[in-house]
Amino acid sequence: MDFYELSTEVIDFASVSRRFVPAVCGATVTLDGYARKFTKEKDGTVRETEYLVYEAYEPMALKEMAKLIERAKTEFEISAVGIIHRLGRLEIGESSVIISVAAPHRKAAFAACEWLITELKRTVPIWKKEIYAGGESWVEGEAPARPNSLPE
Amino acid sequence: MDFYELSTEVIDFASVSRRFVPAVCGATVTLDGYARKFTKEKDGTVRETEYLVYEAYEPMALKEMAKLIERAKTEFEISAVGIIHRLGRLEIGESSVIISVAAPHRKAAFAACEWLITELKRTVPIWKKEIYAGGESWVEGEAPARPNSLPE
Amino acid sequence: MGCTVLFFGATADATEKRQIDLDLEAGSTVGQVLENVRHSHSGLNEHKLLVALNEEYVSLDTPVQNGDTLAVFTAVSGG
Amino acid sequence: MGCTVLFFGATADATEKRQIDLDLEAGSTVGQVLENVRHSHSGLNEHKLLVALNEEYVSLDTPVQNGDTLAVFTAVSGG
Repeated sequence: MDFYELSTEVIDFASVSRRFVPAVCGATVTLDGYARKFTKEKDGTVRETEYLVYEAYEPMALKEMAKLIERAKTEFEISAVGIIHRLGRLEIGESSVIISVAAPHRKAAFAACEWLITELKRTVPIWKKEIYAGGESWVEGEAPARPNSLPE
Repeated sequence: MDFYELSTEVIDFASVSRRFVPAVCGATVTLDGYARKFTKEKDGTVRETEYLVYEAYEPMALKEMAKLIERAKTEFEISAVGIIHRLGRLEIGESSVIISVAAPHRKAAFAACEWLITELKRTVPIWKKEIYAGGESWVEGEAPARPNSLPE
Repeated sequence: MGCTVLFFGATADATEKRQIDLDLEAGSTVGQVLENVRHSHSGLNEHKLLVALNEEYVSLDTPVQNGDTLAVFTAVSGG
Repeated sequence: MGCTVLFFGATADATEKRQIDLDLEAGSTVGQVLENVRHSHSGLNEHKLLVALNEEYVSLDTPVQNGDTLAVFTAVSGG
């Protein structure tokens, strides 16, 4: 009942979180990540984003999403995972990623959902370009994707 | 932008989690709790639920939900909370409670959402009756609602 | 003076009532009203009970005023 | 022998290419191909780079086979 998809269309939230409601489950935890308009910088100033563009290495991104789901299902007592990541241009407020985890009990669903988004941001080859007043830039993640992958 | 409601109608999932998408936020975490058909008991047997009935002390439940939201907004860096709890008869798979927390960053949203459901189950005066093959029973919570409230 | 006592879920089933009205001595506490209700409704004795006064959790030694509403219920199980 | 190198996001902007085809000496490693690409595209030098071989993260000493696809990109920023 797992699924993982890349989409250039606006994501229908409920179609992710309510696509599967397994009979052994009592809780689904969903992370909805979306384009934030105002971001507070560490120096207290506020950056205003106009829109975002996401690009993926699509076949590898799908493989990495599949691996994450497989690992999550080994490490947590969960029954089903759904992940959809948006690509292309996103207006403010539109979802960039939705991750839903259904589990018999809520604790495992919370833990697995938080683990999945953290790992997705570390390993799945997708890049975000932020377009703000007066400029644009590709955001570079902080960590190498894997200990044995290739920071220069 | 907070809201808290009791409803005897099937809850529209997206109407909770996407009701507010604040411009300073980038993540909403939603817990969807629903009626589980099969529950594994500690002895390994499986209990089959036919349906659930929820009853509330409605005015007090609303007050307690408001207090939880107020406390969550003090303790976590979050922007908006929505809670809807279902009452009456629920078929298997129907949501009993949906809690959404929108925050600038996901970590606070996860923490606040998990805290809210844990506290709701401890303090908000709502009771669940489980109807299974051959019987029914009101579920009694495990903890007194408050240290200073009144376990006999 | 008097107060109203509400029951919900298991306590409504045990008492077969949703609500009763009680006459009280002046100065009665929440704990005394609870004992009073237990004596007149023995079905409650198999339950661990919580009490709210006017829709708030309170301690057992809180005094009850004329016209107050108490709610007597089991540990909550929503969510 | 030869391989294809793909660029995405910041590396596509820095090289002004989405894809190049390289001739390689037999026995070249992923690390050697990366150095090769850096030399011919100096815009990459301001970035910390990751490499995937045939859609998998691999170590720099992995040998490249004829017809392989490498992807050169910056630390991912999805989510």
